[in-house]
Amino acid sequence: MKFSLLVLSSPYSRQASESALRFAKSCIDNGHTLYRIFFYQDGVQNASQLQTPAQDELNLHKEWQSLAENHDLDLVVCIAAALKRGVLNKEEADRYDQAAFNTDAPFELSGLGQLLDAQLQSDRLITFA
Amino acid sequence: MTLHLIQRSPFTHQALSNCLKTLMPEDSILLMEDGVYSIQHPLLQDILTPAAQAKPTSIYALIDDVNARGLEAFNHTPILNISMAEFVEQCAQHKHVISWY
Amino acid sequence: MKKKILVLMRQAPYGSSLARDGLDYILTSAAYDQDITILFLGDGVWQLLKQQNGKSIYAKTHSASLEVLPMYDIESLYVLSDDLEDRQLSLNDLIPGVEIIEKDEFHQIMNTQDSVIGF
Amino acid sequence: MLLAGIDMNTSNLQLDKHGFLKNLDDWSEEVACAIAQQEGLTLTPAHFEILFMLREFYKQYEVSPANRPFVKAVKLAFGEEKGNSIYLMSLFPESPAKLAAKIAGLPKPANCF
Repeated sequence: MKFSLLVLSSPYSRQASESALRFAKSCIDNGHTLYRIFFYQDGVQNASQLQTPAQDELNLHKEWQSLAENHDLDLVVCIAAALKRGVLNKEEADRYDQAAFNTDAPFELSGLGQLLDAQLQSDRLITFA
Repeated sequence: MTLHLIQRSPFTHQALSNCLKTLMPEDSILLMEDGVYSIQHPLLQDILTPAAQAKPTSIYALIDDVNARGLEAFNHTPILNISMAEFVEQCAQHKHVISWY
Repeated sequence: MKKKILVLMRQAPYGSSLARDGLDYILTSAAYDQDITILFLGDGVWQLLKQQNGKSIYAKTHSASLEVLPMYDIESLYVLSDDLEDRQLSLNDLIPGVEIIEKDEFHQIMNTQDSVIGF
Repeated sequence: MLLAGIDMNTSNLQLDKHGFLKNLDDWSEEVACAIAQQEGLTLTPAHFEILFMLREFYKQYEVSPANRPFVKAVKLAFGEEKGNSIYLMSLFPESPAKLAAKIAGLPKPANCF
């Protein structure tokens, strides 16, 4: 079965990102397909590569990154939600004359149409808030 | 036929109470994150009484969230503890999945 | 691909961004020609209150933006009668175009949907 | 830098890299002409009729419309003859809602990235 996940909360503030990560791993282990993981609202903070948790805490950015690299996952961050919260990749930082950027592949900044597409293309869209 | 994911404590949020307002006969409820505290809330206990409905709603609790919070001893049938893998399968088996937060 | 999508709007406006972000999702989906039905549930009914003015709190006026929905061909806006009663509200307090339904009518609507998403 | 006769250095008029106004209060008919010229358009009264309507739309709803509601709003205001995408494409080619919003001094319509 084809799943997509919607992550709405900031990592380290709520449990949603960890739950989504565990759900994603379990999906893969059970032989399901993950069509897309879409980050919206404060969930966009998952894409920040500047997360620097203590050594004994989970680094969610790295977890998503390695999961994406090992399983060819589509990680899409809502561009409007990300820009206003200061989550930018190099291309957007250049476009808006910002001095720095903090996200990169495999996270991709794109529009809300990608959330709709995930909903249309997947059998189930599961929200983690 | 919907699987309702309760993701907030019913003692501070309306997630469970709003969910129950729209619950249909074939639906199931899954308690996760702080939603597992629903185990101790009268709203949930009320719908578990045999007289409450002709066909009782299936209620699941994500076991990792239950155990993490020290609720293991409080959980009792008919609330069924399930694993993350079983959670995924429940999502697959229900037509819709709605998160309440 | 055109689907029947039910959107649950469950949060009050202004205090959190969910109402606004939910509306953005609705407008995007409608722009891509989806068949959208909206249920304002629980505190979501506060989104529909007339005479909002967000200006003084640096916010867009949510009710004004909701009134754009008919321009996007979204005509199915529902609230549950219990939710209005709990909040001592009547249809007169709300922006035009909203319909009050009971739980069993909601179940009929729910049964016809291809997909459900909640904000 | 000059934008079609407007001295950007003295006017403080700033555009983002998509060509939208950074400060929406900077808009004037003169600014509209300058943005339009940059897009290769010369504005006529027919353009301004639509631009003023679009600004009213934004004032009322605080939303820049996508194409379909844009067409619908024009139809409600000026009738079938103008409320169709062929007419609006002739005034604002390619993506009418986006281009008209840009020239009318409104934010980008949602999801037109």
